[in-house]
Amino acid sequence: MKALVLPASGAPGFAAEVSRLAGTDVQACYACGKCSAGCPVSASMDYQPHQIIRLVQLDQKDEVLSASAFWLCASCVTCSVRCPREVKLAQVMDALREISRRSGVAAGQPRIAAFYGSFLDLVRSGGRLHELGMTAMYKLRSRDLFGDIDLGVKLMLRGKLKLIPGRIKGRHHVAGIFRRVREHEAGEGGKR
Amino acid sequence: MPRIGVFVCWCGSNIAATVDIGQVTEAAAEMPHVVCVEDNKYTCSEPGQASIRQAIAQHGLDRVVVAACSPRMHENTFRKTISAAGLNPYLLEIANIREQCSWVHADRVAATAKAIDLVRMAVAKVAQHSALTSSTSPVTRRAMVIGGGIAGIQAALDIADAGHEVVVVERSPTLGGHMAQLDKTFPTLDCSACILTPKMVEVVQHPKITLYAYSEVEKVDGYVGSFKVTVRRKARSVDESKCTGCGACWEKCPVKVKSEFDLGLGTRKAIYVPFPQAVPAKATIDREHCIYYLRGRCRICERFCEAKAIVFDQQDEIINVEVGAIVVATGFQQFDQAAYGEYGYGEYPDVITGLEFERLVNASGPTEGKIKRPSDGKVPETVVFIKCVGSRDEHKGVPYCSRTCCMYTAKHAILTREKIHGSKVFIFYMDVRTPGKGYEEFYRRASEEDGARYLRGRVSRVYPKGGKMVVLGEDTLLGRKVIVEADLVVLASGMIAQPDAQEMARKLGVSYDQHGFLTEAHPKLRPVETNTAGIFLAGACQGPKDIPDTVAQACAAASKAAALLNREALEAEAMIACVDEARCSGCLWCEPVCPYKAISAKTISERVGRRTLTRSVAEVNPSLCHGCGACTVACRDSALNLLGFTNQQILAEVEAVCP
Amino acid sequence: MSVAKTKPEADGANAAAEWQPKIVAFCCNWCSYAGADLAGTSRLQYPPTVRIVRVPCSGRVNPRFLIRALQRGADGVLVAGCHPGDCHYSTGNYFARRRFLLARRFIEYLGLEPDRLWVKWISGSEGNKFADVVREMSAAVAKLGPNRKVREAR
Amino acid sequence: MRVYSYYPGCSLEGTAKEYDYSLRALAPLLGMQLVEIHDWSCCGSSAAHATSHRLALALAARNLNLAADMPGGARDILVPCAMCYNRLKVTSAELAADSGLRSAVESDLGDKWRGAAITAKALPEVLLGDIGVDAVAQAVVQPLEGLRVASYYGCLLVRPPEYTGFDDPESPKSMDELVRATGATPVDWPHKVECCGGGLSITNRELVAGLVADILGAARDAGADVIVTACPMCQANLDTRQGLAGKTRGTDFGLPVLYITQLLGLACGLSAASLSFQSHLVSVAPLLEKVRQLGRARQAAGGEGC
Ligand SMILES: Cc1cc2nc3c(=O)[nH]c(=O)nc-3n(C[C@H](O)[C@H](O)[C@H](O)COP(=O)(O)OP(=O)(O)OC[C@H]3O[C@@H](n4cnc5c(N)ncnc54)[C@H](O)[C@@H]3O)c2cc1C
Ligand SMILES: Cc1cc2nc3c(=O)[nH]c(=O)nc-3n(C[C@H](O)[C@H](O)[C@H](O)COP(=O)(O)OP(=O)(O)OC[C@H]3O[C@@H](n4cnc5c(N)ncnc54)[C@H](O)[C@@H]3O)c2cc1C
Ligand code: SF4
Ligand code: SF4
Ligand code: SF4
Ligand code: SF4
Ligand code: SF4
Ligand code: SF4
Ligand code: SF4
Ligand code: SF4
Repeated sequence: MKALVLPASGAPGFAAEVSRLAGTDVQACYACGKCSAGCPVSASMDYQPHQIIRLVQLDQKDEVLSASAFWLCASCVTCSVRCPREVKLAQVMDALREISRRSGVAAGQPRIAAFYGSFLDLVRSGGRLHELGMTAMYKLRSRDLFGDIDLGVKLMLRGKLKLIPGRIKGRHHVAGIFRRVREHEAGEGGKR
Repeated sequence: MPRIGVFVCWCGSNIAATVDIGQVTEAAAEMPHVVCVEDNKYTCSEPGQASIRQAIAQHGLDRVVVAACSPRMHENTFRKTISAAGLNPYLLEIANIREQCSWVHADRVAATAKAIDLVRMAVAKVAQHSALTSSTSPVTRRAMVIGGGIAGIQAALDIADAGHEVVVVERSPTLGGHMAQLDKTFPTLDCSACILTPKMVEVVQHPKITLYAYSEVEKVDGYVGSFKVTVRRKARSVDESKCTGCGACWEKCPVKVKSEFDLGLGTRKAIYVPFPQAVPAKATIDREHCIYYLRGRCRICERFCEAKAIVFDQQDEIINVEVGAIVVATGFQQFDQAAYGEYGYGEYPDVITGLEFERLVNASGPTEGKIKRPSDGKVPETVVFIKCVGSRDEHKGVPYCSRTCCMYTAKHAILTREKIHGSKVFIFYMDVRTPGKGYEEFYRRASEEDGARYLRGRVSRVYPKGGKMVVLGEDTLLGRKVIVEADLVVLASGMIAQPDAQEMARKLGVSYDQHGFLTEAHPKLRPVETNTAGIFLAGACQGPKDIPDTVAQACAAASKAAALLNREALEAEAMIACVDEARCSGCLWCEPVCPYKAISAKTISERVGRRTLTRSVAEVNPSLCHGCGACTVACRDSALNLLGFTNQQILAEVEAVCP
Repeated sequence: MSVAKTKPEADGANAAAEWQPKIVAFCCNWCSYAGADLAGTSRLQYPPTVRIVRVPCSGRVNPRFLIRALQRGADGVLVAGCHPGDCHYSTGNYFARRRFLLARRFIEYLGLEPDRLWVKWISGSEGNKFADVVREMSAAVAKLGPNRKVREAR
Repeated sequence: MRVYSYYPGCSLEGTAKEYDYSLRALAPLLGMQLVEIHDWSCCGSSAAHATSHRLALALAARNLNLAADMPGGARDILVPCAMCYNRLKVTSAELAADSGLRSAVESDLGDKWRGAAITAKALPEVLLGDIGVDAVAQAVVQPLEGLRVASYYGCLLVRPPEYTGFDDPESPKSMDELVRATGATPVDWPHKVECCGGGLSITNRELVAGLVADILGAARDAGADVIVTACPMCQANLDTRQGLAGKTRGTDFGLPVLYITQLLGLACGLSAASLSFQSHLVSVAPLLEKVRQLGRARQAAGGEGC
């Protein structure tokens, strides 16, 4: 693995930005590893949760954003509730996904990004999530076409997948929320 | 013929339930020299003790055996009992038939048989007992403190405040030790000089304290309560009684040399005080550099000294001091970085030690407190600190942890970030050890508030590249190699023993560990005492420690010393070794065996026929002997014996078991 | 009288069945003697085979004492002191250690089983260990049988 | 009757519809009236909060505002879905604590924040705190004695405790108490709050199958007949991924995964049909059969005894 060249390879201010967005001080982490030890998905991650936070501490933005670990994070919050330094690591993972999405860095886990994208698209247009629609959209985006086909059929047979998407009256309000948040984020991104 | 009384205890049912007391008393009555046997329900109770006293009077007993609980429980009780009845307290023996018999055996027959054996052993031993008295010696009510760092200063002040005279011997021209070189001190970040200088001044002003600065201990004789110390007062070439510390001399002196106090980062003159607040504020001529001593001319200082204090032909002075107690506070020295060629200390000026860093940030230091690189005076932007340099490294350094460097590095990080706006601080560490009160918080402050970036791993190499120092390390938490391009590299050097610590230990007759630190008698129970009575330890001479621990230990040593000096006289151990001079061949095989240096040679004269011969024999100093008995085994001529545990007594016991 | 019962020779017929070794133990006052006391206060049971001779330090134990005990018919000798490094007198047990290595050789030279001499480090908090050592040693010495050699020679 | 605003959330319209049905059927038996929040929208869970903090807050805030506007006044919201519950709680707390964030969200909403007085409550919280375990026990007509039940809380019902706070985050007990009220035996097992990987169920099947297998294995080791949850994602995951999980371990777990409302409904005498057992992937039939047998055995024993 490549050597870290300090402070040169860091993006100054990255740690601070993540701390702000996540609402928790990443510098408080003393690298005890308790988060990684309890993380249900750490075995599948390319960087362990404590390593992610370590890279963040050292402002290693590019390397962090190229990781897939935070996309794999299941948001279970186990890490946050057990951290002795009260680092809200689950929120750090959220913040990294947010920064990654906004800065358009290729996601280490395109499928998950695709899944989130599909989910949000449906909420934006219908106000609520429509699971069948989401699954279909996700399959198209991720090209994960054949995985789970029989499961979908089973669910349909049991009446668990609603065929017709419901639409709420306030869907335009919801769409407006999406638009305003995006505009705000774009503005912020421009500033940075 | 001895007249022995045996007192067998029931201890309620504790003994009587398992041991047949009747059989024991019957058997005891048959044993040689036993003239009276009694049994008591509770021997240690007042009626029990009274019955012993009565029997002594009634039967004219001159020795007593109590068959009861462990001597560790009631030996003292019964010594007092027989003493009250007019017997020498050492004419007592205990047969332990409770802890070592009734409580560990269930079989009544076997336990009774064993109890009888134990009584027989005690009877056989006590028959050989003789009256013992412990000697007493007077106490010289004066203490000596060797070393005038914060440890010595604190100990001296405490002993003096307790009302005793104190003589402080400091080998450098000034008090203060390493603490005088520090800038701010963790964990409170108060300025070292601000808290130290008033104490230094207090030492010289204290009516009970005599300070011999620029002096060394040559020789220590005597023993607890009565040490005779020879001190060499080195010639300063300045009459201390006249010098006012005005500074006219060093202003005019033409010779500039590197200042030891500033670790070579600054300069001083050939006539100098180490630092402006030095105590005593007396000038000293460095004869190795003074032109007059080298070439026989100059004497400029003399011309400018209005006090006429310069004495070029001053000689070392030897003085003898008698003291009752000694506190050793000779401190530590920094690990020599030369071992770490890979870090380039000494080769690259921008690789410095932690102590040098202290001088760089110190407002009264060579840069007036501005952190500048030694190479070009530039203010560094990126500073790398490397911890455990020399410590925890068996290969190039010492195996132990130096205990202070984690904290002082955190302090250095805070000071760097405070003094250099926008600076970046990286700290390579193996562990962060912060076990003091408020210490972990202090370290967290360095890393959270002050933005020091801690990298877990040892640095492999430091080398220069384009005006920077490249630091090559590993972040073991990431499993990644790390390269930091630094402007200044600070090595947290370990604390090691003074170069002459072992020599000092030998002079004092105290022990030292494999690293040269002086050893305490017991790490938990006697942490400031040495194995030599009357000699106490304070500060970093005992092992690496920071100022709070140093001061705590100095206070403890002072109170131990003061308690000793408060005694009218010292009573020595009674059960000590004694030499049968008739048998002693003077070979002194016994001498090195004694852990307390209690044995020495003495010359005796005897009449052989008509001639008087003198010869050398071993002598045991009763004030020093602790009664371990090791020497008795070393003596091939059976000239040494241990009172209370003589060879005859022990063999009598053995024979009582195997009749 | 009752004392005689402890002597194996005196009991003639039962001697073989009831014979129990007799062990002389030299225990230093600060550690092993305290450990033996602790075994007592903890009511740990061990065979009634040992007789303890209290000494200030294992460094006080002259090899002559051991030899004498064996000569006089003790079946085993135990020397117990503080653990290395824990000596109350700082170095006594180091000397002891060296001496007993030599003592074992000497015993062998006399034609006795060196296993009749045991040296153990037992601290004041090791009541358990004291009891264990006595149990083990009693069993081991019992296996060697009575120390007839010197007694018969006497 | 206690009246609650009711926020079902998207899942209860789809994969978790049996949670919705069973809750609506159970509510009156326990003295609860549920008034669905008018025109509620997605709470912003998983995808939103995972990718945009502000979006997540705004989506949740919209629903809290709607609850505040309910005819009949602002009431506590009963939120059966653990994810929605978590989002609504976090949003209330963050907006209460940070006025800057509040005005940002208001600008995203294009509306004022009116949700300050609204409290979102999880189902176990309501049943234990408001209704009371005694009332639940009283409603039981068909005690489930002999049934061993593993309560699975998952992640978001009890975490993070500074926001949820009604139960111990590491060793929760609330559902176990409800289980006990039905007469069944709650089993003690170590995986009550282990994550099942729900959010990754669709995208990372194998990963999730492993997590699910661990949880099912632990429940089986504890001797559980059935797992109960109060989270649609947990239920869906443990149910739909049970086949794959079994395959990875070479076993058939055969552990039905019920909503706590389904178990309570069963004990309160609701029919299998009204509790939608047919829509589970892992068949509930053997469990129902066991409950019937236990009932019969009890009757027989009762006949002799009393
Ligand atoms: C870089 C650095 C930074 C530090 N920062 C801090 C800090 O911020 N806070 C803190 O608590 N601690 C700090 N320490 C530790 C602190 O320096 C020591 O705890 C303290 O100096 C120990 O005091 P001492 O009196 O035992 O020894 P010393 O300070 O070494 O004093 C010993 C004295 O004895 C004299 N002496 C030596 N041998 C003889 C002899 N044979 N005869 C007569 N005199 C003799 C010496 O000349 C000296 O004056 C730091 C240490 C270092 C190296
Ligand atoms: C698990 C563990 C292992 C340890 N192992 C070691 C070790 O191996 N080595 C080592 O050096 N240290 C060890 N320690 C540390 C050691 O226990 C402490 O350093 C030591 O006990 C402190 O002694 P103390 O007298 O200050 O306090 P304590 O031992 O707490 O004694 C305080 C006493 O004061 C009494 N007391 C309290 N309040 C009052 C009151 N208001 N009025 C009257 N009496 C009161 C208490 O009843 C108690 O008897 C260990 C500690 C722990 C927890
Ligand atoms: S548990 Fe907390 S302190 Fe420990 S490594 Fe994880 S984030 Fe850092
Ligand atoms: S929240 Fe994410 S990083 Fe934290 S333990 Fe859960 S899965 Fe792992
Ligand atoms: S002397 Fe010892 S054995 Fe006798 S009663 Fe007192 S405590 Fe018990
Ligand atoms: S030696 Fe003389 S000139 Fe120098 S400081 Fe002392 S008094 Fe002043
Ligand atoms: S005599 Fe020596 S000390 Fe004095 S001024 Fe000259 S060089 Fe300096
Ligand atoms: S105190 Fe810290 S830096 Fe110093 S030796 Fe110990 S661990 Fe290393
Ligand atoms: S006492 Fe013994 S060992 Fe010591 S000098 Fe005399 S003969 Fe030698
Ligand atoms: S008995 Fe011990 S302390 Fe005393 S002189 Fe002999 S060896 Fe030294």
